[in-house]
Amino acid sequence: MFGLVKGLGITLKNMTKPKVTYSYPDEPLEMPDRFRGIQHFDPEKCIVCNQCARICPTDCITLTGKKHPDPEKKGKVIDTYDINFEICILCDLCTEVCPTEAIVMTNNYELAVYSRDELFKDLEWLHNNNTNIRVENNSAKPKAPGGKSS
Amino acid sequence: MNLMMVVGPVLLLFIVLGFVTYAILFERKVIGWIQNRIGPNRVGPWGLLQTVADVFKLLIKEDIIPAKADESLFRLAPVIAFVPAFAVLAVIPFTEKIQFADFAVGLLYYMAISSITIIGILVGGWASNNKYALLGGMRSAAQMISYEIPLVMSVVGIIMSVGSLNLHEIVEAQQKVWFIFPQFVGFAVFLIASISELNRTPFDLPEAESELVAGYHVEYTGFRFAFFMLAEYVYVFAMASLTTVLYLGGWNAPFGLTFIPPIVWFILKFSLIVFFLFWVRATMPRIRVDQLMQFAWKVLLPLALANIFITAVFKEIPVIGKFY
Amino acid sequence: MTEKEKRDPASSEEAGETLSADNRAQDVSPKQPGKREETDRTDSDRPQSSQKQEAAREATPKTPRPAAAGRARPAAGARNRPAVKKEEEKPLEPSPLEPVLNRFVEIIKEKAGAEAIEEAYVNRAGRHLPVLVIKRESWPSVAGLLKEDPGLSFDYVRNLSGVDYETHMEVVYHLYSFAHSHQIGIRVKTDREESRMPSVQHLWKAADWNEREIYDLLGIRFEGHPNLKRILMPDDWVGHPLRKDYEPLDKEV
Amino acid sequence: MLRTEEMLLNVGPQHPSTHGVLRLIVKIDGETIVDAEPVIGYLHRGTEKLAEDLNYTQIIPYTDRMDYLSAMTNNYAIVHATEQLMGLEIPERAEFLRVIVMELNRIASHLVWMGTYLLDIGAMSPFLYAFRDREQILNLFNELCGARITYNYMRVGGVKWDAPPGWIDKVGEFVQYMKKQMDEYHGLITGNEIFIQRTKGIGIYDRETAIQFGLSGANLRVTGVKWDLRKNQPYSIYERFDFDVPVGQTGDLYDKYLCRMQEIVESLKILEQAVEQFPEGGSTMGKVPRVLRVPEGEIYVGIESPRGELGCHIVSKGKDKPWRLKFRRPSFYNLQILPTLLKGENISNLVAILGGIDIVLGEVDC
Repeated sequence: MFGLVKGLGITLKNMTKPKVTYSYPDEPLEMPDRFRGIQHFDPEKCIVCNQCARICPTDCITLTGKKHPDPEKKGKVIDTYDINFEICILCDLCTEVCPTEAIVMTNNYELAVYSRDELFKDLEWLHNNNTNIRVENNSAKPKAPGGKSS
Repeated sequence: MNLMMVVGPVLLLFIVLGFVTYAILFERKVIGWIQNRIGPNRVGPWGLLQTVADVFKLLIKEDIIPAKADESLFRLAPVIAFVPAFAVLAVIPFTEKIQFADFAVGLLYYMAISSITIIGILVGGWASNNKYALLGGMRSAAQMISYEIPLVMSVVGIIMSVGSLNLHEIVEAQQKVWFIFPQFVGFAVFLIASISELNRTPFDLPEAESELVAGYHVEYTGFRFAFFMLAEYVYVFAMASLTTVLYLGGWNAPFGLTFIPPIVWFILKFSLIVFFLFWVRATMPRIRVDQLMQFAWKVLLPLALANIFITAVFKEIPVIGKFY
Repeated sequence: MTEKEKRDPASSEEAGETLSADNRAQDVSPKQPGKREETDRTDSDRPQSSQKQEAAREATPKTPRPAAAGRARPAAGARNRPAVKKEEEKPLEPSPLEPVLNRFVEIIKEKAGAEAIEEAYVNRAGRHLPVLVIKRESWPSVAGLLKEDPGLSFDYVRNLSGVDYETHMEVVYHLYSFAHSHQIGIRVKTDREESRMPSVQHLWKAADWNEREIYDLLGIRFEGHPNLKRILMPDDWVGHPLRKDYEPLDKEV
Repeated sequence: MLRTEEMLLNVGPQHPSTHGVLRLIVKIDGETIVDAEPVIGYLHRGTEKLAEDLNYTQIIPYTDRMDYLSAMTNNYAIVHATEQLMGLEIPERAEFLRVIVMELNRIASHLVWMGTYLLDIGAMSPFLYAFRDREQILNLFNELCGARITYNYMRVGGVKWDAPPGWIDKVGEFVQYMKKQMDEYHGLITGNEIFIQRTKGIGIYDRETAIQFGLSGANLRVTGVKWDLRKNQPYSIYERFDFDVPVGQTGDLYDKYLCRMQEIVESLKILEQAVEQFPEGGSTMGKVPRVLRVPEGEIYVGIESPRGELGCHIVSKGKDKPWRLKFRRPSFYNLQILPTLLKGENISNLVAILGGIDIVLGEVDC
């Protein structure tokens, strides 16, 4: 009988403890800096090396490059860049292999949409998704000499 | 006079419906606080309209009757479950003057009418032609019958002390000493048996979510489901008020503080019991069916009989006899 | 598929073991039990050869366990890239579990006949697991032996998996014995087309569902299994998905 | 004798207490179970087939989704097997980070088990308390690797992220907080007479049956077999920490509850020592070639996940993609014993026994 009474005592004590729930829809929920949210894409930095499309486990990145507009510069410029968020699992491998940190994760996670075809994000949308971009990136971009060896 | 005969019950019905809506909300809030969360606060200020929204949702929900269900019994079951719950309130003396029917066998009337609900639940479980509902119905029939007896037996102690079944007189007999003190064993048995009558945790076997999905009301949707929930909470109202009347001295003020009106005392004691029911629901795990049966027949019943025996013996002893 | 391996990995590894040993020098410098620092690795032609930390334990008598069950390994399991196989490497220092392997081989040879065992070697990468390749015909008797023989008494199935080598199919058992606390790896080969395998469900109950899963995914029929039907795929599924020649329903995925 | 008729009852795949999409076809006579046959495969995603044309780094996000309650141990299983096959050297700091995150994940997984187990038995509040404490662990993981459930944190050769500044002290604080919380759980549940009645003496099996069925983890230790891979076949740096392996006597459900709660306390002990001995400097990633070419060979490595022995059997033909990857999933083995345990029990016990063996369907169906 005493176990039950002790249990009742504990639940009563818990009634007085502060509440731990977030009131999410009213106040936005901040995520820590390293949070893997929706990607942000920066076309200038991209060198169309296709590394991200190759590493993606679910092959949801499709990109096409085109010749550099002014003749004397060689190399390619990104033309279209789409991520299919129906199957993207936000595993952060693409930002890891990108040599120029062209694609970076942000802390936004609101991805709910009313129709599936809104989930095909193109270059322009990814570029505008530039709020609270991740500060500390763990990408293949060569660190400044003497930087943290990681 | 006959105007009061009509307006009174309608008024009581509204009070009870009001109680039910805010009891559901209060329960969800209390269990929320116990579990370190806020409880419903989205609909209306501090969530006050939450239950109203739920009832409205149930009203506009599609009312499905399973194809292979036994049509007429399926419709009748919620009615059989709800009507006794409300009919039982006629006999409860809220205060000196507020009582709908003051007849000599009030307590017997309460016990008899309240056991009709078992039939409602059994018919509901059987008619919905669903295995889970059938199991739920069987369990609740076995549980209610086996807990009806200790419930009644535990009250015999009070009847012997007061010498009458009239609830009004029972409350008057508790002017000086509430029956909870001399009849404490009876009170304990009564409380446990009443929790089991209400099908609430730790005895909520008929609608054990984790085992039978939802027990007897698994196939009920829309307003029929609301009727079953209504019946359950009106019974909470009835059982809590009966406990207050029998053991906590109805409208009598403790230690003579009579400047507070009796109805307020009644409400205070009543909500204490209701809070205790919610509090137990948030803490206790569920008992197994066979343990439930053994507990009723091998623990509660002997305790109730022992209580009767002790009351009889104490009545004869001159000094403390007057308390009994 | 790249040009077909002339020998499947197991035997080539075994050849690597006994015929030629790589020229890596292994210095097993004794270490204090608690302290663990980078042992000096001699550079060799293999990019990743290195000393595992466990080497320290093998040298120090700290762990009460008998050497036979010792986990230590003098050299990492990585071997030469198959392409550039130099023959004149120094033979690997015999793995501490060699005697254990030989004991298993003797017991089985003497009790289940000499031809039961096709190959026996120590899998260095896998913490020196003694591995036997058993003929399919004599597998039921050897399995019974492994379970009942007091010297072996393997009563715990740690893992049971099917592998499709395109040239043949194979079922791999990893067994452990609580009595002697030693473990063994068994590989039984069967041909690809109508692949059959004697079931060991009567010896170890754990094998029941595993055999059903291997049948479901690889199509190896286990004779003697009470209810050999699909466990993961829907019952009316056609084909066995894990086979290399399985063409998926919708190529797009 | 009254002629009774047996009834087939479908428990699941959508049922509140099957912890995922498990379907149990139960033949019951009244309330006693005559025969139960589990039907699995509703969550089969063919990870092993997919893995055959993914390179090793790409497989890691898939392993998060196998045992979704302890994704760190899944990551570690495949990463450890690959490193073992390649004979790679893992830097000190990475080993410590791995042990810390795995033990945190073990505590989170046991908390989920305890919460849902009490919910099956009928008590509502412990579920919320367990998730309140687990939330703190998830926040720690969110700060470390950016995700709460699917971490994708480990890489072949080390770990992806170093601990952010102050993270290790937060782990230390959590350990102190959790120790106080354990008394609350013991007060609320361990002494509760109804809980004892519901779990003592139910679902008992002896040592031989457990070994016969290849059970592992708490299900095996509860019958008295002291078999914990962190102790018996030590991997990573588990030898440096002293912790003991809780073992039950009777093998009933109450013992399982006590064993798992004691395992949380042991993990807290490991965490405390790991935080103490955490190295200052050191890199988090060993020397790993850009394109992982795993040498030819075959390997089976088992590690101790919260549910039992999680093994990874890799057959590699020297390419950067595994030729065959097989996971030894503890829940798949632990579920096999359910039919024999359920014979003669009743429905309420079915739920308690099923909750007791602690299965996760993502892992059973793989």
